[in-house]
Amino acid sequence: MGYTIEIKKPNLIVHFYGELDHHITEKSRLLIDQKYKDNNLRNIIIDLTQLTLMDSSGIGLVMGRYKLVNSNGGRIVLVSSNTYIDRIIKMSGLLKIIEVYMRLEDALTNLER
Amino acid sequence: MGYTIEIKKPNLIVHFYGELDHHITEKSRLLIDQKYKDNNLRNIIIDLTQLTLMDSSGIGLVMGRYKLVNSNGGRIVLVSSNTYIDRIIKMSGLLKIIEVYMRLEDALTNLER
Amino acid sequence: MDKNYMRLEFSSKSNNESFARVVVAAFASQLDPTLEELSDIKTAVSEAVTNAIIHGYELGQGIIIIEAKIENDTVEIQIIDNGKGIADLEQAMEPFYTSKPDLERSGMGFTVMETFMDELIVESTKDIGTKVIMRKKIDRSIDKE
Amino acid sequence: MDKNYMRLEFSSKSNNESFARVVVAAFASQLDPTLEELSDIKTAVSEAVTNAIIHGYELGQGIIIIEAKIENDTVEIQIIDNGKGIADLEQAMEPFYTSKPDLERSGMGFTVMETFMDELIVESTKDIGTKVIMRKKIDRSIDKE
Ligand SMILES: Nc1ncnc2c1ncn2[C@@H]1O[C@H](COP(=O)(O)OP(=O)(O)O)[C@@H](O)[C@H]1O
Ligand SMILES: Nc1ncnc2c1ncn2[C@@H]1O[C@H](COP(=O)(O)OP(=O)(O)O)[C@@H](O)[C@H]1O
Repeated sequence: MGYTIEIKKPNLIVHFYGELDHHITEKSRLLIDQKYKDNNLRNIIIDLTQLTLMDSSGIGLVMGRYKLVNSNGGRIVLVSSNTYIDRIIKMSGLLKIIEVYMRLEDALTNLER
Repeated sequence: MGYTIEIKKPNLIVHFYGELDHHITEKSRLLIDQKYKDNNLRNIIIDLTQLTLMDSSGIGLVMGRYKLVNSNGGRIVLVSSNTYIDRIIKMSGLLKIIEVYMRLEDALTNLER
Repeated sequence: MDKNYMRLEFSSKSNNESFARVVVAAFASQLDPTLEELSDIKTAVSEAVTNAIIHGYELGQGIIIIEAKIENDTVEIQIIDNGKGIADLEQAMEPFYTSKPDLERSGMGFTVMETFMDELIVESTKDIGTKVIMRKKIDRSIDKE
Repeated sequence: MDKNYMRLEFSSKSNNESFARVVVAAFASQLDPTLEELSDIKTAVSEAVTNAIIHGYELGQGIIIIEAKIENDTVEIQIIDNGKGIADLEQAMEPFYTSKPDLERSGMGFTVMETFMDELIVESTKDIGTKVIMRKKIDRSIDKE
């Protein structure tokens, strides 16, 4: 369980590993926001491909980052290829406002347009 | 957690997997003894190389098979290459009466002599 | 395995969320669930335990109790706290309703529990606490992954 | 993580031996033990739980309790049964002594617990039950595997 933050201007990429729950969202969200602001970035990519489990705290984390990025004129996209994770994303209604890609490269390409 | 029984006349080979505890010794010992007797075998090889944990129930299982094989003029040998398993074997005093090999082939070769 | 029982008590700390998932998964795995069934159970438990920590005890100290039973092919899991309780249960069960938007809650917890388990019952009394009862049947007739 | 607590109750069935090991290992892993330390703890827990099942409840029905505490870098584990108890504790602690040679017990259980943990305390009263208290310090200063 954990995460890494990668900066690829103008994008911030967060890679989550293992299980994304309330414990990890609380540990990660302030740092994500700070890196985003400090580096004057525009978009956030949240990479969920390495996750084995995500509960609704993860949905809350995505929504929170959506608001931040949106108010800054940027976009947030998800990368996910695990059916368990996809199910909870679908349930949450996130798909109405956020795009999900199977691969990180596709997410990056899309943000360039 | 589990085990498989292999017959290689005149030897019976028991391969244990995962964790060898009281639950598994109770599930396996009657079947081991029955296969040994039904097939008129002489020796028993207990292969512990695939184990990640063994408690003193495993020692009891080895001692019990030692008595059976001994009363039948046969030998029992162990195969072990995991330091955690080796520690408990050493503690138990089994090494005074039973030989331990690192590889199954060495055990088989030795029993042929 | 026809019947089995466990009861777990632990501190309401967020690093025990993963601990609770592991314990329930280890208990339920005696029914030989598929990976998907196990993932459903772990996710539902994660929701209920997180709620006890955040809402029940409002991130303060408390004890969370998990009782689990296996009977035939069904696992029943109860998650109990002696915390704040829920004043308006109907509202709480609504999808997207959360009393803690400031903590970035999505209001999806009960919806996830309902969707991932076969049955969900919530009993709560204000200032006394909350008990979430969930059941899931593990179908052993199908071919397992 | 400075303090943490859990208490587990479960049925005295032999298929819960592995369950008990998983639970204690998941709890203790918060101290970031080495694989060897974790293996020591799991083996010691396996011995005490097996004893409760075989000797305490003599393979009948009963409830086993595990209490575990983390304080600083030490994990304390108590394994409690309300079974038969031990009449002669001194004899019971002797290496190779077993009251159940017919069940192929080796008499090594307490010796394993003593060797693999830093501290072992056994409290027992005939016809009331047995409590095994074990402690192990997890050295976090060394480089972990
Ligand atoms: N254990 C609990 N104790 C007190 N209140 C709770 C508890 N569980 C849920 N609630 C209340 O029900 C609401 C909805 O819960 P839920 O659907 O899980 O969404 P969320 O946790 O995202 O707020 C919570 O916002 C809270 O007000
Ligand atoms: N929980 C218990 N309840 C009753 N008797 C016990 C318990 N634990 C141990 N004993 C007694 O102590 C003896 C020695 O225990 P141990 O060293 O673990 O060896 P073993 O389990 O192989 O017999 C047992 O044979 C039994 O008589």
